[in-house]
Amino acid sequence: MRACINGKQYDLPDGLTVAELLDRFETPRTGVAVAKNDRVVRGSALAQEPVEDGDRIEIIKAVAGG
Amino acid sequence: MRACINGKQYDLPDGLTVAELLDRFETPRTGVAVAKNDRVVRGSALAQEPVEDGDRIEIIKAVAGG
Amino acid sequence: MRACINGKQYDLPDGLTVAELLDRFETPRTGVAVAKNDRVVRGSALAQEPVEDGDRIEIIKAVAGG
Amino acid sequence: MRACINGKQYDLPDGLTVAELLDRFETPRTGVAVAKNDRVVRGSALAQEPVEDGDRIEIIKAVAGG
Amino acid sequence: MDPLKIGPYEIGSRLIVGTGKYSSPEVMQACHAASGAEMVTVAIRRINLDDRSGKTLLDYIDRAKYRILPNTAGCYTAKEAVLTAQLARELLDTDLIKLEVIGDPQTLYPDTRETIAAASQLVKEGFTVLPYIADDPVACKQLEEEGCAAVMPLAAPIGSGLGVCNPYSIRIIKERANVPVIVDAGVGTASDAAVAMEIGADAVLMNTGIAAAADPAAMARAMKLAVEAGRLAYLSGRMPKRLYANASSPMQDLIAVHEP
Amino acid sequence: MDPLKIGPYEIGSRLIVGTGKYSSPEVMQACHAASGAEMVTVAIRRINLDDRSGKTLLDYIDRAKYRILPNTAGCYTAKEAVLTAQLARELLDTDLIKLEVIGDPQTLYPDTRETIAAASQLVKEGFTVLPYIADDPVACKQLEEEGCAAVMPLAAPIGSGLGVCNPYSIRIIKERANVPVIVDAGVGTASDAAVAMEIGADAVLMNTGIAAAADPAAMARAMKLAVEAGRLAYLSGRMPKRLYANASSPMQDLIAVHEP
Amino acid sequence: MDPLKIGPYEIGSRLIVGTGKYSSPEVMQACHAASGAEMVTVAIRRINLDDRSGKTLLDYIDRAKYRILPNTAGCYTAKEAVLTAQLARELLDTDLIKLEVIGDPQTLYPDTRETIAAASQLVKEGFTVLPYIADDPVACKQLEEEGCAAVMPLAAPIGSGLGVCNPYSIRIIKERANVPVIVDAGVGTASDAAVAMEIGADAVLMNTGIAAAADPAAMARAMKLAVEAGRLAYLSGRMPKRLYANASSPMQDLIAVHEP
Amino acid sequence: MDPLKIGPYEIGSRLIVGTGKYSSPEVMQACHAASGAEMVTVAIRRINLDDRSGKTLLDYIDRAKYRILPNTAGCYTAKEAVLTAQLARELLDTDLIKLEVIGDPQTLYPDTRETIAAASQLVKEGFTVLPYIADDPVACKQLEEEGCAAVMPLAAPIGSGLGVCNPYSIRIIKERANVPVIVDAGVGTASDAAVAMEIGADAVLMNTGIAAAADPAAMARAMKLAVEAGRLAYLSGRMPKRLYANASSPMQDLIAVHEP
Repeated sequence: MRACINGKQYDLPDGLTVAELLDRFETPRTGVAVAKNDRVVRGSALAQEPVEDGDRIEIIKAVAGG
Repeated sequence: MRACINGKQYDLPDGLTVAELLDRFETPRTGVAVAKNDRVVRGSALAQEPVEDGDRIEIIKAVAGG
Repeated sequence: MRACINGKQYDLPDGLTVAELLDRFETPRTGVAVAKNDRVVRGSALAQEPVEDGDRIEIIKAVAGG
Repeated sequence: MRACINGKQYDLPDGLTVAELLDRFETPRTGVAVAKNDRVVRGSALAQEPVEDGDRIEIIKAVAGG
Repeated sequence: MDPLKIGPYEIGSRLIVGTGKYSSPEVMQACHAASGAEMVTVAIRRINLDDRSGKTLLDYIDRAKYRILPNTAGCYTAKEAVLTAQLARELLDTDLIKLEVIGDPQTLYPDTRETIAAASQLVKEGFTVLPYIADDPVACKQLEEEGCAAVMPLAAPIGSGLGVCNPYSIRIIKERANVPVIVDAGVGTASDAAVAMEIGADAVLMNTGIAAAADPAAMARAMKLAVEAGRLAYLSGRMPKRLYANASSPMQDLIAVHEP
Repeated sequence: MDPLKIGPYEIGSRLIVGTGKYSSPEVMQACHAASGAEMVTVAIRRINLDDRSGKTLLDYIDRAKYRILPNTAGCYTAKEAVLTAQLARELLDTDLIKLEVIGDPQTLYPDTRETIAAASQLVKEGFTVLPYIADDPVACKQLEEEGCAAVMPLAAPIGSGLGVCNPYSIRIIKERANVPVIVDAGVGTASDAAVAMEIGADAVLMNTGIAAAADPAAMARAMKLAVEAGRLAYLSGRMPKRLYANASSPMQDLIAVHEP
Repeated sequence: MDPLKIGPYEIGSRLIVGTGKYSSPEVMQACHAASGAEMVTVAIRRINLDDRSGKTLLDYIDRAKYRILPNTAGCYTAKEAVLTAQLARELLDTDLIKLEVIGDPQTLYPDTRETIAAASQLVKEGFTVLPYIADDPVACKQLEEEGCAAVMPLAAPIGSGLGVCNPYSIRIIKERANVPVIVDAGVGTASDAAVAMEIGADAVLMNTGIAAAADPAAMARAMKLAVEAGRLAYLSGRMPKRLYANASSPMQDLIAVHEP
Repeated sequence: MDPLKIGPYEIGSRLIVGTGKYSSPEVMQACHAASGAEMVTVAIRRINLDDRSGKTLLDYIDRAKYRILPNTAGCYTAKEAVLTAQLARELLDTDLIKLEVIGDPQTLYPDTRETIAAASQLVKEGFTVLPYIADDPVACKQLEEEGCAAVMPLAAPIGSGLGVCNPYSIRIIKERANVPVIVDAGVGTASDAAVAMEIGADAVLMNTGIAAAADPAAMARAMKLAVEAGRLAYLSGRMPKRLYANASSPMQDLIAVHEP
């Protein structure tokens, strides 16, 4: 299945959770937040939230700004 | 029947046209424009346009302004 | 003899020194300075400096200012 | 004899008048004014005014300025 | 002065004046004449049903000389402004409208959202829309994109006479605009108008600055001259500024005097 | 415009212009014509003894149209300025003199002491003295007391184009002066001239503001209009300033729409 | 300095600073310390999926000392801003949000309509909303009515360093506001911050003014002192202005000298 | 703050304050303490021969904490000023003198000629002369050449509170001076002091700005902070100004939302 992560298309195995997705990208759990299809995924729900074909996932962090 | 003319309620005879309404108030035909229920009544239509119970009529002119 | 002290004429006994003049007006020695005829009289010289007829004496202090 | 004309030393024949000096330099009579040793020489006096050894002559005109 | 094109219209004067606050219609007429304006604003209000008085404002405006720009002054919502504009068009037979949708009576600043909504609607209905707006480059650009024929940022609050309070914002608006920028409101004296034009404004619209002067007709002429002066200066390309002096007379060939 | 009296002289235009820094005499003439000025300044310099060239500056100034105001630009001492003035009088047959005694070449600010000393001497010799001076109310008053026919405080350094850097000092000078106050130096664009006149200046003298513009003749006309605009605005009595708005259209008798 | 209440929060310093544009995190930390700020802004951006680098911005901010104010910088629509705010809340566990919805990349002026729409939504969702907005009294009042905890009008374009371009509009906004007015954007040097506070601003938010100084940490301290100075001056009730002088030393009892 | 050297003296604070116009000596003391000043001015006047009252001004000034700067305020001639300075030296045992020779009582502007003449004389007599002078670069340079230890151009008329009316002239004076430039007179609020220091002034001298505030002690502290802020900002090298915006948050890596 294909999903759009931070604006880029990725081919991914089926049945993936958001938590597993973060692991795939070696992304730390802390210091990031995730939205799926324009809705925030709470940290507590990352392990349950499935990634499905066509999903749009945003993984963000805090950066320097004014 | 009752109609609201420039924000005031008036008791009026039935079957009145807007043109007749203007005459009642001795209002000149030129130099004024009329709206009925938030829609402009063209000058050419004044004689046909009926005034009905509950109508809101606005009769306006140009005044000094910036 | 007459002398002008701070802009006012005074009749004074002859043979007066500036020091004696200050005493006459019960003016403290400290916190004031004196000029005679547009020249400063040093504190050390007050007791010797004569006041003579027609002298112009200025006795000044520090006051609030910007 | 030597005279200083507009800041430069010149060797000149004796008995020269200012008028003759102007001619020497082919300077028009009109549109100029002359000072000798910090004093203006009136136009009417140019033909009489002698140029003598050590004189400082200024010959000026109007130029563009603000 | 080079004429100004506003939508399909062309006016020879870059000064647009109001009809409000004059001590008499005759004084207004004298000011209009002295201002050299070719476009004058009027407001739209209910007639007084009990009043049979004769002459009206329009009797004092020679429409052969002056193009009338009706306004929607006093409207707080897009809906009020749109109906006012429609009535003005019916009354005056013009598609020109000075769109004014205010947000409160103390500042008379525009309500940006309602102004843009009304502009969008009026453009669709074929009006030539001149919106009064804050000195906000984004709002001005959005009004341009809605199809307005010009944008009219304020120099200062209406009737304040404070002049161009923020020359930077007006300059940014002008540099980015593809429609005429008409500085509207806040001009108090002639130099204010000149400053607005030198920044690049295409025209200036004013009312109180003239009407509230001690001698309105003289001030009207002053404003005419100031707008022309500012426009010309803008087109002339002013000298660069410098901190230190630069002599206008030559510094050489000076006479010398003998040191005493 | 109401004429200006300077000592025994009266001029119809309140704009006085220079003759310096023009790309050609023809450009200068075009600017003089466009400015409407009736008085123009010239400098006094040594002739070049080796140069036989024909035309001189005066050939480009119609003295029937323009009154010539010679200056003492470049002088650093009263003595130099006095002799320069005397030569100017002999050359141009005028007792008018723009007295300029500078203190240094970077700022071209006047030397107040030398200026007052020279003014005192020149007045005694019957000159009509117009001194260039700092925007210093005391120095201006002293020059008036020495008998100067006008005082000419600077708006900004000569040739800087910064405009009226200190409107307060110019206003104080004007309020206390019994002779004309002519703002001299620093005017860079039309609104600067209008501002100076609105403060109450009786005239403006400029050179670089016109000569260094991209289109000098157009700027000359802009300056003419700006001086007239500023003068008229000053005489007209401007509206009072206020922080909050004041509607120019009536706030009553507005139409109502039905709330959806 | 008297503390500032923003919604449920209270901060001891009236200077809020950014985290952007520093040459290094260490310089940023030094500036934060020198500024005395208790609230710092951060932006929200996508992580780089290919980058495994270690330390992140948050590692350089001691959250015991500094309350974090996430922003929605870069968003062009209410929808983007709302989701960014929701992600920020999830990430940083704060309901504080600096709402920034811009209209174009050149001026970075806010889009008033989108800003108000986003504010309305975020307030409903329980955020403490601090919107960046134009110096528009009506827009500020509307944001207050939507329930924003403060309004943050710009002093000048973001990163311009022009200072308070329009003190009148900021003053009007403050006089009418019932929530804190925080001047955001455009402060370039210390006096700009003092001016903003003297007009009555409750706080100042800045980033480039500090980060782009030659010595950022020294400027951070200058800004701290200037904000305190301006606040104190505002509370102290400044002397009235007057055109003429008023001696600070007595004018009587002066000595006399003999006229020579 | 970096100390300031004035002739042989060094002071730790760049704010010099007056002793005039306070409601009571106690208020004055509180303001002196809050200002952090190390130098205070006093005037010299005749004693009242009929008055035996006890305490004098000096009883309220701890000379271990504050260096006294006597002034010649009120003098109209060099001769008066020189004798006043000589008396001050005798009275206070200091060679410091704030030289003030005024030209008229309405503007309290200095008389440049008399000021320079007095400065020349006092320097010869070994005084450390700090002259109050107009914002005139030539006069300031002449006073420096006469041997003054500093120059003190006015920001605005004494007691006017108008702030720095002409930042250009002060900047020119500073750029050309080889002695400290102390802005004297006219500072009305904290930002005025910060502006003066940012232009490059080495110190600020004020009296009415503090004494005439509603809360003088609070304003004294505001002035202290503002002078420090302005000095630091001057030393820090402010960011360059620009007309357009410059984002402080990154413009890439923004999240995307699905267009509805």
